[in-house]
Amino acid sequence: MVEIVPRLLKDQLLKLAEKNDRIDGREQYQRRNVDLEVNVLTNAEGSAKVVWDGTIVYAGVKFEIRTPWPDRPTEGSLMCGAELRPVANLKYEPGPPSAESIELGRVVDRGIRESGCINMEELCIVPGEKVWGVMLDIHVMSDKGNIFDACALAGIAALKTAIVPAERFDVGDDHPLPVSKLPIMASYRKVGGRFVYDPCEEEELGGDERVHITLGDDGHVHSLQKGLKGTFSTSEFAEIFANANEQANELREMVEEKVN
Amino acid sequence: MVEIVPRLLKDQLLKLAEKNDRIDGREQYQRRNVDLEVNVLTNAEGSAKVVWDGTIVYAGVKFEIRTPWPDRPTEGSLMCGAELRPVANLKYEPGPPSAESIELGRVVDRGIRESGCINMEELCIVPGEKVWGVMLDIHVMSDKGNIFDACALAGIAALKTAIVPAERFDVGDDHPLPVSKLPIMASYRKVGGRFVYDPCEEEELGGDERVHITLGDDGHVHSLQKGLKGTFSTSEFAEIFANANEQANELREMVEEKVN
Amino acid sequence: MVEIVPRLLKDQLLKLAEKNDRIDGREQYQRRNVDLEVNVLTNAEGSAKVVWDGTIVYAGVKFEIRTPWPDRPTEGSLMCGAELRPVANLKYEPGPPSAESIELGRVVDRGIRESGCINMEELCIVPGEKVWGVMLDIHVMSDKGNIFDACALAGIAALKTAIVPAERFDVGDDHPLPVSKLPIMASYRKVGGRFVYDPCEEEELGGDERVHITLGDDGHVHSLQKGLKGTFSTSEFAEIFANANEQANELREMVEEKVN
Amino acid sequence: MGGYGDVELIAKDGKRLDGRLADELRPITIEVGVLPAARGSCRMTWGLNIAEVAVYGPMEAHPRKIQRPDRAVLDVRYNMAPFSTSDRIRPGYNRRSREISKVTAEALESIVMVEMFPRSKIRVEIEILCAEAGTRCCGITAAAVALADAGIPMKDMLVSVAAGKINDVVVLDLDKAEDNYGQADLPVGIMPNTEEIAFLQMDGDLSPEEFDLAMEYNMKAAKEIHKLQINALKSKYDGGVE
Amino acid sequence: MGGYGDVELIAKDGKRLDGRLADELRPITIEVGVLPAARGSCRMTWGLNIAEVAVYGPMEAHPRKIQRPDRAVLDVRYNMAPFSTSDRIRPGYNRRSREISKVTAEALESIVMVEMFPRSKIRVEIEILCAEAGTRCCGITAAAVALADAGIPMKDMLVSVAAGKINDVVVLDLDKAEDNYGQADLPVGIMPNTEEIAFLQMDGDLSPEEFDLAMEYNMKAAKEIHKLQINALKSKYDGGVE
Amino acid sequence: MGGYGDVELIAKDGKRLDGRLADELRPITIEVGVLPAARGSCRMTWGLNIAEVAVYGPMEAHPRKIQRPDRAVLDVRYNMAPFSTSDRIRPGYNRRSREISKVTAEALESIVMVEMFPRSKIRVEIEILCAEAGTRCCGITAAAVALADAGIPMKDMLVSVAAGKINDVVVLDLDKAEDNYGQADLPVGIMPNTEEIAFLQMDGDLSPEEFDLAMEYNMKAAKEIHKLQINALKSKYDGGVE
Repeated sequence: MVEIVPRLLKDQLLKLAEKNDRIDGREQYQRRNVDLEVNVLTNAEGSAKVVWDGTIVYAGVKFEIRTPWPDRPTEGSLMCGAELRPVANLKYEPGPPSAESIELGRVVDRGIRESGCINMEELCIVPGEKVWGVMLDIHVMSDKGNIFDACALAGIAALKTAIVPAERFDVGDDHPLPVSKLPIMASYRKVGGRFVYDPCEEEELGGDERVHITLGDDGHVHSLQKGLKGTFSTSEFAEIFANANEQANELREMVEEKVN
Repeated sequence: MVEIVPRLLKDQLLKLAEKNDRIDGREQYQRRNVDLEVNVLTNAEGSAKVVWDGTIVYAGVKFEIRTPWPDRPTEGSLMCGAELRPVANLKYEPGPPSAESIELGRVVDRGIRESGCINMEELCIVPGEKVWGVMLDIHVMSDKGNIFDACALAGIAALKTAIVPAERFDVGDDHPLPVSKLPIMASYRKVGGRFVYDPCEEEELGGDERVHITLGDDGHVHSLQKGLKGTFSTSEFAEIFANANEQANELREMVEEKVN
Repeated sequence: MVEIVPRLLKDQLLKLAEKNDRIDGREQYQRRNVDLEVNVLTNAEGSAKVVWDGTIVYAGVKFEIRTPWPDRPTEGSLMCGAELRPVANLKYEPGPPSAESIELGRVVDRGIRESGCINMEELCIVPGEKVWGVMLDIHVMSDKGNIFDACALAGIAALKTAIVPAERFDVGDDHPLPVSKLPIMASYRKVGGRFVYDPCEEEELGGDERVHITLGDDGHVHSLQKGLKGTFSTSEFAEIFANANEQANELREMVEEKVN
Repeated sequence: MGGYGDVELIAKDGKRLDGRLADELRPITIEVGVLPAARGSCRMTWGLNIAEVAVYGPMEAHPRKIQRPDRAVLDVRYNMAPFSTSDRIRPGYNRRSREISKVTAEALESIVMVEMFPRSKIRVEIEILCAEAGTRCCGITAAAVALADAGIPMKDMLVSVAAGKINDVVVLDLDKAEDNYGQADLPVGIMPNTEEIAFLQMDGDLSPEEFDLAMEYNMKAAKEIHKLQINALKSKYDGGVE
Repeated sequence: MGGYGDVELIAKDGKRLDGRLADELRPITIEVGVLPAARGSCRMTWGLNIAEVAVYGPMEAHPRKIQRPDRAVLDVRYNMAPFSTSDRIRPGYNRRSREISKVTAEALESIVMVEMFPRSKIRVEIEILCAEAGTRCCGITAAAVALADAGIPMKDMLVSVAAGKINDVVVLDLDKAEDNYGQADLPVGIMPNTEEIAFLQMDGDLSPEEFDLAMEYNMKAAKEIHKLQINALKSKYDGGVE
Repeated sequence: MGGYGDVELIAKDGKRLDGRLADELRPITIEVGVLPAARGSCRMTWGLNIAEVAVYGPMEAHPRKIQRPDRAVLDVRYNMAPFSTSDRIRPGYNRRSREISKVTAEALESIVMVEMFPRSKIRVEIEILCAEAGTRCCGITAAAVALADAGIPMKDMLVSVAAGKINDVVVLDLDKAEDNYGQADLPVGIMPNTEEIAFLQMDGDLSPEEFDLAMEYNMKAAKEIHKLQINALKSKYDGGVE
């Protein structure tokens, strides 16, 4: 992907930052409008659609029965994939997954996996023989900024609404997938010299490094990722770390409301 | 593949069409000379070579024993591959299969498969355990126009002469592969504004859309495919559909003669 | 890979050859300094590092338990891979293995395999059920000429020091991999019109065809390969064939010294 | 086609398992401008199928070798989301999706005024989010609307629809069960004003008479679907429906 | 992280299985100029880890589309040799190595004076020859030294090191066993002079307090490792150590 | 080599299983101009082997980076058809076919007057339709004829042939069974006029004396095969045989 650094945009963002303003008029830590819908895909066992301003993401959950790994005979598995497909923006080109796409998928995966929200032991059907493999796929349909948070939100909401299709596989009754926690990601971008929350498309184009923080229900951190060229100080990080907790709590409430 | 539309050639073809003439002097629905030879490849269990004027195609059949799909425990399988390899023409480049190559393979496959010429139940050895997998590979060696029809013809002739190598696999006596029907493809190209049968190389280069029709012994249609940019009316189609039946009958006779 | 034929370098090499001199002052059949170290990699079951002047190569051996091929139920297997990775020289680019890389791997593999140094029957654990798969990987870290000989040397030395990890796989006691012979490769390059042994980087850049000879303990030849554009006469070949024997004997002594 | 003619798919009263008559379509909705990042977009639901299409361009075609000196090329991708089917699909293009992408591109090139944009490329991204038989028709029909939404000049609209055969009866618009046990499928792409055919595939078994009836059903249905296309475009641009 | 908090990794006297204290590093050696074909190179052993890094360039960046008009790009490959781990690894890049290559490149671009070489490319090849937990930190730290050895101008050195959590205790520099059964891992890349952070990842579970302690351990360790980097470079260029 | 020296392949009368003497070739036929789409072509049968070769060019070499300023490059592909062997081969190039393609190209570049066509490319497509041991020799020998048929200027013809060892006896031109249980294989490419060697491979086990005998057999056979090459070319261009 060609990186075109629009000098004029960078200057504009810098001037706005000096006045503590943003290109779309938001405050430094203000989120855009977010809408979450669940059970939107007939053929998925769990699904969610996130409309995060102009960013649109679908997530779907499928199940398979597999043989457990020999060293963990009583554990199922979770696979989480998120791909940057060319449908989502002019800038994404067809071809094998780019490094950007791989990073997105792995960061979203770690946030969900490391929170421990799914107890892998509960996915066991017959120890050593049959366990559930949970496959969460996240599909970005429109990228107008901050797809990381939108993907993470759609992903956990889809898992939270998923029904294990035990009847179809002839291994008991259908039942909800046990998801005990709601990890939430909050993403920050350095724009005009200071970090802002929930960057929009222009802020991503004219901004510098980004930081992704995934927090659990208890405020513990489960995943961090710094992306792109750029550096920051520990005090800068401490400030956004604190803000991330607030953002996560608000979004977690939204998920809880929608899935129940 | 670069598409060079030779304007002069197009003009020439248009003028010829106005006089109901063709670049090689044939009539609108006249076929070039076609020669079919069977059992030409020692290591294939069935084989055929088609010399369709300057277009040359080999087809070979191999067998394997496989486990049937769980939902169809008494059925074997047919795999049919045709590849546009760089040997066949200056215009074909090495690399992964092009969209053109994939289309060729799938259209030839559908014509044979959908005719029902092979009863998949007759490929069962032990229900739920062992069935025959039939693998038909078609190799285009020289492309001077109309490889679709040449591939389809070589393919069905190779199947028709194939011997199931049961002895080598220790599952009974060798016996002919049961092939109950002879699906035949007829291909048309819009050249100078009207459809012609069996386009030659220049007609393909300077022509527009193409239509491929596969017909069974009883005149039923088993596969249709329109390719390339261009449109046609239902009455245009009705005319070539009727002609296709005549062409198929002639070629079917040739196959019957050669394989018995 | 772009091949830049440096005309000036070719001229210089030709003039040197006329005086029977080489660009680094060596004689026609003189080897550069070679150093061999074994057991250098903790996680490999056998390993070696060859520092052949500026050319540096690591080799490591791993084992797996696999099912034998049905037609050879009492034989294990040896897989030998050598890859030209971009770390080794500015001229190697990332991407799928080049033809050069494939040739290197296959020539090194044949030299070792065809010498019969490993009796595949001795890799049998349970006939028809479990055999050892030996996986030798050779990693070129720095290429300053003659990587073929360096890879072959590192490869056989790594095998010769390998311990079969039977305990870890629960199939008996750990024991040395039985390696009964020491095949050694000697490589020649036509430079300025005559063959020289052990070409350096400049000689490879400005030279013509190359010949690789692998010889066993008894002076029998196990593998030959001519590479690149160029021809030679039988008498030219006879001379380097005779020399190869001397080179192989010297290097074989070095291996024997280091591994015991 | 599955070709299992012995599964009963039509009741004695002539109605199909979901209550439709032989020449009746499944319910269809069309919405435009649904993907903010795209220049034009369309969401279509057709029975349980869901397709969303984004259009980008015209833009310079690269790599160079795909450029045509006299027209634009359509770079079309048909893709099924991993969760769109009963069994998960591995991400990435397979042979089926590459063939569908090719014939879809050729159909759309037949209606887009490609001569207006030499050396350029128009990207059409068709994503199938839920698949229940008939996704290629759904994708083509939605793609034509998305191209119109993007303001790309076109000679005519394009409607794709399929008729088929079940229990030896020709019917319109096979659903999942009908497709699994059906005997033939005839998807076409029709220009509703000229009635010309820009897309045609077929597999299975049809007598010439059955073929004619299937084409008749398709023609009639194309007119119906065309109205829904027009309404969707109007409701965006005029703020109301026909 | 494995997350098996019930495997005892810290003895009653506070010492870890290999005898280290909570904030103690494994033994480290650094050597420069080890790969004759490269413009700059570095070999680093860190515990049982072995990484060797080659730097090539700056050279013209191609293909053209990766060129940046205002700076050099770093083309970084992190690769584990097939024999570097207990089970053999198939050669070639996987998703993990591609992500590590990306974040490593971005960290190094933050310290290299990339503006000095517009339109060019600097190749950094990180080969892990033996892997025992912490290879990405080892690779980044060695790569920074190899860049310096190649004479590439840099704003500051870069040190990467990780703290983590085992048995609910924050510790520095997890080894293989600790990584397998650990509860968190926080690798960072620190510019030793400014204390700025150029690389940051983390997975597992850390309370805010645990996070602060882990960062404190990392900062202190970075200073120690930085001395070893300087010594290695000095011993090559001055012919002696500090 | 299989290396199973205990399978009896030579009878007491010194004859091989198919009745040949030690230095006898299998039957060979050569035909030129067999592929109408190609500029030059050749069909060769050698025992049960069938190879057909097409030559295209010289044409501009692209992509640019494969161009050589002072000569043509030969773009050679050796490919085995899926049905050419007892067990079906998956289509596409594997490591074996890529190595054979490389050494074949290098052998042919040694005889073609490549200096006459700077910056250009000559495509040589070798298709093995039936394989019964010795396909690389068959492909190289046929490719040289196809190049001549295409009118490409050459310094000399090229003949490839192999001798080997079975039951501890050196023999010429191993067939399938002999190859499976053989002890050595020495394929060479010989310029029949100068007796220079342009292609050489070998695997197995040969003493220096055995090697010399095998080379002697190869040299003699190359002269025989060269006559067949000449006859095939003459019968096309002169309308008759020598």
